[in-house]
Amino acid sequence: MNSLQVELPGLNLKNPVMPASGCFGFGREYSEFYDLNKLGAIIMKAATGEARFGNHTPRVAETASGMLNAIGLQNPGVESIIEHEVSFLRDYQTPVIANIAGSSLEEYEHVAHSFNETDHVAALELNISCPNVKEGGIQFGTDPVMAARVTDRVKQASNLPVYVKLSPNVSDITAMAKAVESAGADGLSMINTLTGMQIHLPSRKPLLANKTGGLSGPAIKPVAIRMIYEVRQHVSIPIIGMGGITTAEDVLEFLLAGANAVAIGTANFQNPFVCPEIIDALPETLKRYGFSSVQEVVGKGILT
Amino acid sequence: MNSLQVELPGLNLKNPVMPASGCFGFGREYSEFYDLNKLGAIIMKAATGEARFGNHTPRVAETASGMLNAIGLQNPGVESIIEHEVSFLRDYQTPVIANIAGSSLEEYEHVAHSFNETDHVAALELNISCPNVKEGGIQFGTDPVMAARVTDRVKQASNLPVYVKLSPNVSDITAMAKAVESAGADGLSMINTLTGMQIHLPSRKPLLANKTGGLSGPAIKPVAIRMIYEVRQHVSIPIIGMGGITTAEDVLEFLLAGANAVAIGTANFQNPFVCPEIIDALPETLKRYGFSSVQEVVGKGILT
Amino acid sequence: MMKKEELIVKNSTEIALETYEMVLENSFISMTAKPGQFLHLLIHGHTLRRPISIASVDRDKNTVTILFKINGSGTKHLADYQIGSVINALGPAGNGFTLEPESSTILLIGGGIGVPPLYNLGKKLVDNQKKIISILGFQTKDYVFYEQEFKQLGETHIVTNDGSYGSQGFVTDVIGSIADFDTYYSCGPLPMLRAVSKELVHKNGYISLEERMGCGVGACFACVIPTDHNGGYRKICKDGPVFHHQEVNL
Amino acid sequence: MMKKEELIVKNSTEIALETYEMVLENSFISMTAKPGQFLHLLIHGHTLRRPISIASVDRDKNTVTILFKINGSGTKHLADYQIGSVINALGPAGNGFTLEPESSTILLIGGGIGVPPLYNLGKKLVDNQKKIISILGFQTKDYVFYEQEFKQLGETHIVTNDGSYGSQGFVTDVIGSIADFDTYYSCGPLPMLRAVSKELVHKNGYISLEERMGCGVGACFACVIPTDHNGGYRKICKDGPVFHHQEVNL
Ligand SMILES: Cc1cc2nc3c(=O)[nH]c(=O)nc-3n(C[C@H](O)[C@H](O)[C@H](O)COP(=O)(O)OP(=O)(O)OC[C@H]3O[C@@H](n4cnc5c(N)ncnc54)[C@H](O)[C@@H]3O)c2cc1C
Ligand SMILES: Cc1cc2nc3c(=O)[nH]c(=O)nc-3n(C[C@H](O)[C@H](O)[C@H](O)COP(=O)(O)OP(=O)(O)OC[C@H]3O[C@@H](n4cnc5c(N)ncnc54)[C@H](O)[C@@H]3O)c2cc1C
Ligand SMILES: Cc1cc2nc3c(=O)[nH]c(=O)nc-3n(C[C@H](O)[C@H](O)[C@H](O)COP(=O)(O)O)c2cc1C
Ligand SMILES: Cc1cc2nc3c(=O)[nH]c(=O)nc-3n(C[C@H](O)[C@H](O)[C@H](O)COP(=O)(O)O)c2cc1C
Ligand code: FES
Ligand code: FES
Repeated sequence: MNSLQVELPGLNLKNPVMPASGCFGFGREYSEFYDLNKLGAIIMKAATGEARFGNHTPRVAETASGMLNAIGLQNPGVESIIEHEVSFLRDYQTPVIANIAGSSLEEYEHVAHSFNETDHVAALELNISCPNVKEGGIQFGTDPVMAARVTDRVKQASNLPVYVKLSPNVSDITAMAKAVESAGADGLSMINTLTGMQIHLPSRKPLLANKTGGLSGPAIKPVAIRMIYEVRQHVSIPIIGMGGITTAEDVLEFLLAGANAVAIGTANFQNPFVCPEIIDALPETLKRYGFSSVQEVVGKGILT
Repeated sequence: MNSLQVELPGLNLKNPVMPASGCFGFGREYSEFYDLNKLGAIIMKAATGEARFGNHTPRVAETASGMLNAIGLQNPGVESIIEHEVSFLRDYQTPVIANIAGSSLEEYEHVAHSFNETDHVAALELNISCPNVKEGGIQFGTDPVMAARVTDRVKQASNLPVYVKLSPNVSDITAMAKAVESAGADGLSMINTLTGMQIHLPSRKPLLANKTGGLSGPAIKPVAIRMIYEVRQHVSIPIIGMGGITTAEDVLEFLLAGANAVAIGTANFQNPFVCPEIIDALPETLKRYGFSSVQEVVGKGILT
Repeated sequence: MMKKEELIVKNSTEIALETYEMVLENSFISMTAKPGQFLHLLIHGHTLRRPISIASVDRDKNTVTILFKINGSGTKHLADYQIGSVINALGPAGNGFTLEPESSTILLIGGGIGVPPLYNLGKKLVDNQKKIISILGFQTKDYVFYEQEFKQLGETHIVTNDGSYGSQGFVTDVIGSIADFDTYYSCGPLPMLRAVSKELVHKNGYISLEERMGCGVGACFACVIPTDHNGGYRKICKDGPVFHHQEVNL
Repeated sequence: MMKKEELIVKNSTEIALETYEMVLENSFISMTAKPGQFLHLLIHGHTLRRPISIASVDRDKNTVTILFKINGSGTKHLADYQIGSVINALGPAGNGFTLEPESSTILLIGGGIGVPPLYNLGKKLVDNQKKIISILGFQTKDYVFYEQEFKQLGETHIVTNDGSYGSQGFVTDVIGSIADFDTYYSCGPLPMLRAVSKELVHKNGYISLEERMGCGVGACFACVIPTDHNGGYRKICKDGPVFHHQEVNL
């Protein structure tokens, strides 16, 4: 077995590295830089039931070692994604993970169900950092009961493994992880962005049109590592780790904390080649720290 | 009136800038660099009922645009602080704020009450990011009911204004703020550190002896701004803002978000003169962005 | 096709207040860049790259020139780069200006730091035997740059907001006085572009837009501009930065 | 007294594998630094300063020399600093070595990057007419540095972990063979200091300690070391880095 190989529910990965949702579109743009077959998997941008335009601009701001984004789930809708984007990605030997979002339980169900129709999506990543507009904006992502409910409904609507993507904006990440595990999640994806804001001094108002945005990049890595380390000790389903990864050493840190694979978001913007470069650096990095396979590293950093 | 002057419960500040708790000891070390009379106020390191040694070392780690610390409330105990430290600070015309911590309601009460004895402490900053060891480690800082209870007890034990220092590690910061306001808090201090972790690759274990630590510095500024902006719209008590401030522009950003004054922590380590330098730069910075006083800026960034 | 390239700083000069001209050497970029395209520059210590237009190209020397104004921390650091430094860039990025072979007189309308891409375009159009008229607006005299360069391309009008140089006012105040032209190209701050495209609504014209960017390659949806009121949109980094004025909804 | 000072890099040389010698110019630091004190260096792009010992002082040239090993990102960046660069430092920091006027023969025991402060001390002791014996331990031959410099101070024993240079083993393997001495001074990795202070428990001696630091001035309590089992402690940055071996609990 290849030292980088990772087996997860529904995903046979040649290596543990995949671009994170929303930071790689549907792969087309980066396919002009390198062969997408290099990647462990591809996580597509969020799909919703209908096309969405998203928030007004400005949608991004730079912060110290990070960035804020408030794209607002812009996407062409699940039908169009299946027709135009999944069909494009079908030409690659790289598993595709569909990130799904919605404003109601019904929308989540609908999107999840729609992906049953295509045979080139290997798993779903359930983005629960959205407010449930039908039920008065209660966050799916911060209430364990709501999170379990949406997980359960999506599991029933879909025949694909479901990775629930946890929001870090919670008092108790372990409670969230346990709730979705009990509801049938096949895996976890963590972490999504921390809610933040920047105020633009010359105009004296929040820089992002949406006021708040999601903080990502190296700035949040310590929070991601802490949450994965904590959750790993209380759930048994696999974790796709993310939050500020820019190097192969960072990948090792996530694996040591208990992640089984990793996703890379913001770093793609600085360096479009970051994913293949990290993949190339991994074997040597594993060796330098005394490991012979990715598999071997997972959770080794946990002191008990 | 001086353009930098700020009036807060119990605090008549010549300027809005004070060193943050735990990042300035009890002022002695920095008094060798500059005259402490320059400062708006001084927030002392946390005081507990008895002397505490704190955590094992390593206690700090560097992160991207930030740092982790797990000092563990090391301090000589409230009696010794009053005798040796407050007496030293009495020689300055700068209000002193005592940061108080504890592992039980009784300890908080005791520490708060002890500061009644000295006439050179102008206010208390109530650090609720500690677990209540007596009640099984439940966090005072993440449960609004517990936070309100400790606030109420401290208010009763003390004749000083109480600023409650909120932890950002919560799902709903506004609920926390409202709970302590209802319980009688005179002001808020926000934010404390985000819980984070770093894993040391060569040793394959968490770098900090305490495993987790508090993330501070520019990395967390967007989270602090967001929380202050949010809370400002739901409480009427003043806010001392902090989290990643390194420049006078940052101070303006906090004021625009709704802070009435600010505290500076991690930046002191990079530049021991950061507080006086920011104070000196403030008048010109206010002017550059069209303001004539600190007072005038507070909350001006809030879009309603 | 866009690539990730290293460019060497050959020269850097402050040519107007807070405004720098920087010559960068890279053969791939200089051989392939078209007017209106930009470089997405990695500036040390910054999470996000900075988009800066290509202001001119010298294929003999394998160089491109950029002109930038200090706007914040990134451009400030860029101004500190010394000769010999290496800058990483994605480029040439975006689509560039559509040339209209039928047009014979061209109006260029630039505002402030929107002027640079028009210079590259103007040079190309002169090579193509077009007649060029330029209107360039700046805040004040101190910010005026490239007046001589544009004068060499053709008739050039300078306006400043405060009248400290050229005529006083906005570029739109001059447009009315321009003898007939076939196509216009404009780049500058959004309010200027709005005014220009309103004033010239019945003309054929192209505008180059700015927006805060994430990826710069079309993957993150940071830089969209609506095309209608029904959710239609274009990405400035990939579909733009140049659009036909009727294509987008300013 | 410690100050915040700017030091100018006058020279930087790789003197052993991953080990750099850097000469820094600053008159206040060079005039006031005592053996055992350190500089708390601000390295561009880093939140926390890096503590590095002062390895020697040249008061005529207003310079101090530091020796450092690439250990992580900070020291890596430091090695990239060019001649003429300016480095901000707090210093001279800490208390330095206590000199014992009564002692006539002194044993210096250094391990790896703990060697530098002992050189500054050794020079001072030689000036004070003391007899110096040095034992210096390194990982391998490639890491050995300052052998000649120490030989000029007196008898010098080199040990390497793998025996690739000098004798094979640890510094403690040599201590037994040293003829009598009055006081020892030691600096190096914690396990070495533990072994040395155990071996020499009945001797008079001082050790210099390392710990991850926040402020470097005594304000943050990051760098404490216990003095007993009852909560007593010292701060390495302010009360140390040098302690009498009986003062702290390793
Ligand atoms: C296609 C395109 C071409 C451009 N060409 C030029 C040029 O030739 N010369 C020139 O001086 N400027 C040009 N700009 C504007 C230039 O990108 C910004 O001035 C620059 O990014 C500001 O960075 P900063 O770090 O100095 O400012 P900061 O405000 O510190 O930047 C913070 C963030 O905001 C973004 N940002 C801030 N202002 C702008 C803006 N106006 N447009 C886009 N992003 C912004 C930055 O990229 C960065 O991500 C162009 C912009 C675009 C989109
Ligand atoms: C009083 C004192 C004197 C020292 N003198 C020297 C010297 O003369 N030459 C030399 O090469 N080294 C010396 N060190 C060790 C040196 O400080 C570290 O090697 C250096 O800080 C590592 O920084 P880095 O960025 O390369 O490593 P990183 O691991 O990337 O640093 C991350 C953080 O950990 C801290 N850190 C890491 N290792 C150490 C360590 N061993 N001691 C203290 N902090 C550490 C850094 O300061 C930084 O805050 C001394 C340490 C102390 C406390
Ligand atoms: C511009 C941008 C857009 C994003 N869009 C999505 C999204 O559509 N769905 C989602 O689950 N996460 C989204 N994320 C979050 C990332 O997938 C990732 O969880 C987060 O950015 C942390 O990783 P990073 O620090 O490597 O970027 C987005 C992040 C960014 C920066
Ligand atoms: C080393 C260190 C020690 C701290 N100790 C305390 C403390 O004792 N009590 C407290 O309320 N906050 C403590 N804090 C938190 C700071 O007061 C401040 O809230 C936080 O660091 C955010 O501000 P900054 O980013 O400017 O550092 C400490 C922070 C640091 C870095
Ligand atoms: S900047 Fe990412 S799509 Fe344009
Ligand atoms: S480093 Fe802060 S007390 Fe020593």
